[in-house]
Amino acid sequence: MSKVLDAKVLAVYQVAPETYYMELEAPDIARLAVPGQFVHVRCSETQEPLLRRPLSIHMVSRPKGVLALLFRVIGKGTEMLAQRQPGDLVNLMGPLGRGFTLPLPGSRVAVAAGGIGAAPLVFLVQELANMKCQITVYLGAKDKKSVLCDGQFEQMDAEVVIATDDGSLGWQGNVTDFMGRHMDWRRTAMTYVCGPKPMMQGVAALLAEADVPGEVSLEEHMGCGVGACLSCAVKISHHGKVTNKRACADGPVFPSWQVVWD
Amino acid sequence: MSKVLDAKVLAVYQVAPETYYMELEAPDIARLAVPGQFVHVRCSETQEPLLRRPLSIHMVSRPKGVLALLFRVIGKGTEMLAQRQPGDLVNLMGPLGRGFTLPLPGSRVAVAAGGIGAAPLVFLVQELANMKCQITVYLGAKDKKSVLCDGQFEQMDAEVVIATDDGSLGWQGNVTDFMGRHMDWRRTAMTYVCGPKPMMQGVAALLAEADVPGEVSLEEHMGCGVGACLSCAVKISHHGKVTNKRACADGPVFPSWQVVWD
Amino acid sequence: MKPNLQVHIGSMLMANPVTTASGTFGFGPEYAPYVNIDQLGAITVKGTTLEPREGNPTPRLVETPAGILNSIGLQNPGADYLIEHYAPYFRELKTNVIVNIAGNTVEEYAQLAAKLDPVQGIAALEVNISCPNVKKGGMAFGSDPAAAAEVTQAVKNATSKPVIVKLSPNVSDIAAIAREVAGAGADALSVINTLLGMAIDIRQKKPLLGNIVGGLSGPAVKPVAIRAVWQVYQAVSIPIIGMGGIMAAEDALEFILAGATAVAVGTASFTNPRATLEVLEGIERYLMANGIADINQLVGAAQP
Amino acid sequence: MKPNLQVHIGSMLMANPVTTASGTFGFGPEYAPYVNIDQLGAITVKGTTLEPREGNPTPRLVETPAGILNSIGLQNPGADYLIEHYAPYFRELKTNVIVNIAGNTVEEYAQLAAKLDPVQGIAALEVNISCPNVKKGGMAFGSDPAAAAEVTQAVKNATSKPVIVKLSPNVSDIAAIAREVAGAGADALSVINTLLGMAIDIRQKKPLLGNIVGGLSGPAVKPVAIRAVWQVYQAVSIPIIGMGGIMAAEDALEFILAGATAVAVGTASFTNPRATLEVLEGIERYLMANGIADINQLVGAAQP
Ligand SMILES: Cc1cc2nc3c(=O)[nH]c(=O)nc-3n(C[C@H](O)[C@H](O)[C@H](O)COP(=O)(O)OP(=O)(O)OC[C@H]3O[C@@H](n4cnc5c(N)ncnc54)[C@H](O)[C@@H]3O)c2cc1C
Ligand SMILES: Cc1cc2nc3c(=O)[nH]c(=O)nc-3n(C[C@H](O)[C@H](O)[C@H](O)COP(=O)(O)OP(=O)(O)OC[C@H]3O[C@@H](n4cnc5c(N)ncnc54)[C@H](O)[C@@H]3O)c2cc1C
Ligand SMILES: Cc1cc2nc3c(=O)[nH]c(=O)nc-3n(C[C@H](O)[C@H](O)[C@H](O)COP(=O)(O)O)c2cc1C
Ligand SMILES: Cc1cc2nc3c(=O)[nH]c(=O)nc-3n(C[C@H](O)[C@H](O)[C@H](O)COP(=O)(O)O)c2cc1C
Ligand code: FES
Ligand code: FES
Repeated sequence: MSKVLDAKVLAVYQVAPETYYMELEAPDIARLAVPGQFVHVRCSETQEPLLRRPLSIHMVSRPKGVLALLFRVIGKGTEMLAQRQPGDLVNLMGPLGRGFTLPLPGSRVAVAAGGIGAAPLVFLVQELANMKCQITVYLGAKDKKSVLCDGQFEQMDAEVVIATDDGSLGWQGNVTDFMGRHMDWRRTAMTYVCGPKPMMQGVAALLAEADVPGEVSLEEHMGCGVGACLSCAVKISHHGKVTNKRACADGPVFPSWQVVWD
Repeated sequence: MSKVLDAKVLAVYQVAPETYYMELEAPDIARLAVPGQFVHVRCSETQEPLLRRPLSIHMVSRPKGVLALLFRVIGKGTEMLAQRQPGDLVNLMGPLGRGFTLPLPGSRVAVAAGGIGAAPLVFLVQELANMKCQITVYLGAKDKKSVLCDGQFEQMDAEVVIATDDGSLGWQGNVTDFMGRHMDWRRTAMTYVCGPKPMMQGVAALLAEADVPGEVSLEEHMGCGVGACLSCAVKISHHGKVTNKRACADGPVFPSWQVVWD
Repeated sequence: MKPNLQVHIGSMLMANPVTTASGTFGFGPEYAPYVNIDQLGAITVKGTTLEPREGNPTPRLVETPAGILNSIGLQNPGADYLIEHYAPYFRELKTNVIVNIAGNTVEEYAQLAAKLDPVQGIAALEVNISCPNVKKGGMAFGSDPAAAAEVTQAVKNATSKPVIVKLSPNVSDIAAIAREVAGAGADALSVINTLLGMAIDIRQKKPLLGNIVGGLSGPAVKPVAIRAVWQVYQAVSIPIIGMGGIMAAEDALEFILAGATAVAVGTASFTNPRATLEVLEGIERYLMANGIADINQLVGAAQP
Repeated sequence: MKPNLQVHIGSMLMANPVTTASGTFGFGPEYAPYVNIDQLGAITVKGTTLEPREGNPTPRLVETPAGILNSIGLQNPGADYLIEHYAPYFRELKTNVIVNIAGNTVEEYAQLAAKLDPVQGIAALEVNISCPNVKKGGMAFGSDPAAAAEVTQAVKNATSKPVIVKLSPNVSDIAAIAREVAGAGADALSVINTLLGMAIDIRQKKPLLGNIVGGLSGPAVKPVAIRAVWQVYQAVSIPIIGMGGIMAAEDALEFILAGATAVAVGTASFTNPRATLEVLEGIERYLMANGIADINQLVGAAQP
């Protein structure tokens, strides 16, 4: 069951341009979290900003009771969060949402990350590695400096394919193009995608074409984070009927073939 | 002319229950300030709180370009201000308002302070001492712990009479009562008063009865601080006609006999 | 001694004056991990219509200074679903459940009220004539005194449950609407729904909300809401449920002093999922600190 | 290349679209230590009445979440004093001076307009039919379309200066009022005046403002103001001066994209006395960054 609690900041540092890593002491959340879930974070102690910010659970260490976030500074909320110091308290709600569906142990899986979309996928790959899956991570970024988590993925024995827009590291181009040309879909039991919408939509199209299963993690502006306010509607097609689902409670992870992109 | 500038916090510490002393590097304001004037302070960098807070100039050191504040934590604004650390910047407008009228050099003067009302009077006594005035400070407080600035006044060779509500230091009772019983008004060229409204009103009544001059420093909720918004109206009687004056621009210091208390 | 917190909203007895604002608390279970719902005086659930509705396009939520704009557009699973899936849960709760209802026509309001009338587990109906996020009905009823009265009467005739009419602040004279609605038989009034607002994306040069306009709620609107409660209290003698920007007990007390018998916590639950209960605890502390034996003594106490 | 910032409000040419909101900038000299007033497109000065007024009891100002409530009550030295003491100063300014006028009756508005008509140094009149802080006149005119039109016509007949009518957001249908006022000959509209609000002191159990109710301004009201400008732009074709919660250039640009030809900075000057100029600088930067040669291209650009 989700909790609301004040978590102590254990560490916070910049890992890439505008991108911060934060470690928080939150055993009650770390214990329950599964990959793909998120926490809803109060970024300040005042009413500015008023709303919490949804951030994926980037990694957990259950023995240490530690939870990590990886976030990009976009606006006011993330800016304030990045300024927190070790020892400060950050109010969290979580774990929230429906995470990724795990494959059979030992499966061959693909993980596609675009930009900050890598954040939840590290936790996912942690679990997949525990399950002895054969993992290939397709990691897209703007440029070499912005490539995130490649070292972490490699440490977990995942094969890492990097694509940068400017070609400053790895393949030049985007992850979707790379996957479109090089993937052997028949040998992939499951594909997990998190990144900018066009990238997720692109990979979802490849998956649909190959008729293989995959999951995407959607983003929508959130109010409550718990399914109560219906702010975070995403269009999901189920048995041919399109209905609004709640990214926060029914997702953020959805089967790629069910998402109605617009 | 008043300035708006970011002043560096040089020191901040608690001096009494809920009462803080803050030193700021603000040569452009220190240079121009006269006793009784105030600065209009932004207590946070966000829009919460939206308005500035008026705080009297407690002391200045012109050679060092330093300005000091002495303030009580009352609500959100002062609470945030008290949390600033040395090295932080605080945005100030000032000096603002009309200060105290100084007497002839060498005059015998009385200074009456109630609680945090002592704040602007230290700057005043600095100047009066420079003018070789004979100064008696009547210093009122709730209890011994809350007596403010007595040491500073004594260092400037002012005679200090303390009155506390609970008698834990000095005379038991309030400053007004003490002055009512013990003052020799004919030997006092000028009386300066700053404190809670009932205290100022009480001393003003004594002054009126004795028919001697005095000045009080009024407080009213302020918007602009520069005379533009007419929020800070105080009722002033002038040649028998009562009109609204602006505490920020026409005051905060007014002749005690002109104030219409209600 | 513990002060009395019980209040009456029409014939509905609330153990304490705190409920939730419709649309911000789902149907209740969503917040169960954070608050024991039975400790609240009532919960007011999401706006319900006769037929299911899919609501407005996204984005549906934009943050604004000390507030949020929402344009959910009354997405809801419809009355039948509510009766089948939620009413059993409502019956298990010890607290009151207030169902917020909306329609496109007077007849729809009446039909909906009639349909919910026999449903056990529903303590009262809150009639939303003030939703800024739907084309037909909604606010149109709330800004015309005659139409507001007509809807009120139709709902009253269709149900024996207490009828609470929820007023819009987007009107020239809220007291006039309140008088009409009270005259038409409303048992209580909810004051206020959201303020009509919008926000623009200066990069994309287009409105930020999918629906262009939305409803403003949160601390930003509190001064408008307090003023509305103050005016309505002077205009009518039926109880008022005050809402709009209540983040803490101090805010709720402002509403009560202005004339609200009960209060609803809305947007605050997004910031702090325990806000409802913390408001309640704070009200109780205030009563004790001020030696007030009965919350009802405080209702309208700031009025002349 | 420097973009064109010139805009027209009726026959008044503004070198740039930024003015001050009446009542927040005094008569100009108060802010001279912080901004070079001549760099603004105009300054709009404090509401002026035929006779001097003492205004409302204090406290007149209360801070609220992201906003302030004021109840100054049109304290001002009267038209004769303005003509004698301030008009000479206005004439020395290179920028336009807009005088905000208010009255208790239609005749008073007309008399005041007639009195100011020959005064040099006054570029335009802004007719305040929306002040929430005075008993008679003020908002009463602003919430009745017929009365609003009558005042507009009377002022138009009494002056050859451009007439800007300032609308109240405290109405059910601001577009309807805008249409009437435009039909009656207004040269431009100011949108919006403050929202009627109040706040209560829970310790003293009484309203915080001496006048009980006051006008809400500041960032809190921006979404309501943007929506009002959006609606008014669709209703009329005369230019709009947008205001309500502009703290920074980004806010001003929202207003312009919604349909405002010019913008007024109010409450922001209290937080930051240089806000007016910083808004102007930010608008210019935005135009350059986006390769927009003329600010007028941006007016209403978010409209469908
Ligand atoms: C389930 C989920 C998981 C996420 N995980 C991560 C993560 O691990 N790392 C990371 O850097 N970002 C993540 N995001 C995006 C992150 O929530 C936004 O970048 C953040 O809310 C921006 O807040 P801000 O105040 O800095 O920006 P602002 O632009 O000032 O925010 C204004 C408002 O828009 C909302 N908003 C802005 N961007 C987004 C967005 N992309 N998605 C949803 N709401 C948004 C904010 O929550 C806020 O309410 C996630 C989003 C979702 C929905
Ligand atoms: C000219 C002048 C000089 C002052 N000098 C000092 C000083 O040297 N030291 C000191 O401790 N205090 C001084 N005060 C009072 C000080 O301004 C208030 O205590 C402070 O504004 C409280 O802000 P807050 O956010 O902590 O309280 P809150 O109660 O949260 O403030 C809410 C609002 O009320 C206003 N307000 C609250 N109390 C007062 C008050 N007493 N006077 C005016 N406005 C008030 C605030 O400015 C703010 O707008 C002075 C006031 C004035 C007018
Ligand atoms: C996301 C959201 C959804 C809402 N849905 C409804 C609704 O369905 N019916 C209704 O009457 N009011 C609805 N409201 C209005 C609230 O019930 C309440 O009147 C308003 O938000 C003011 O209270 P607050 O400031 O505490 O949120 C909604 C408000 C929000 C923020
Ligand atoms: C202290 C104060 C005084 C005001 N006085 C007037 C006035 O005399 N005439 C008028 O038309 N509007 C007056 N207003 C309204 C402003 O001109 C403006 O319409 C409103 O404050 C919204 O803008 P803002 O949010 O930028 O302040 C006043 C506002 C404030 C805050
Ligand atoms: S954020 Fe409230 S339902 Fe998803
Ligand atoms: S605070 Fe604005 S006139 Fe004094």
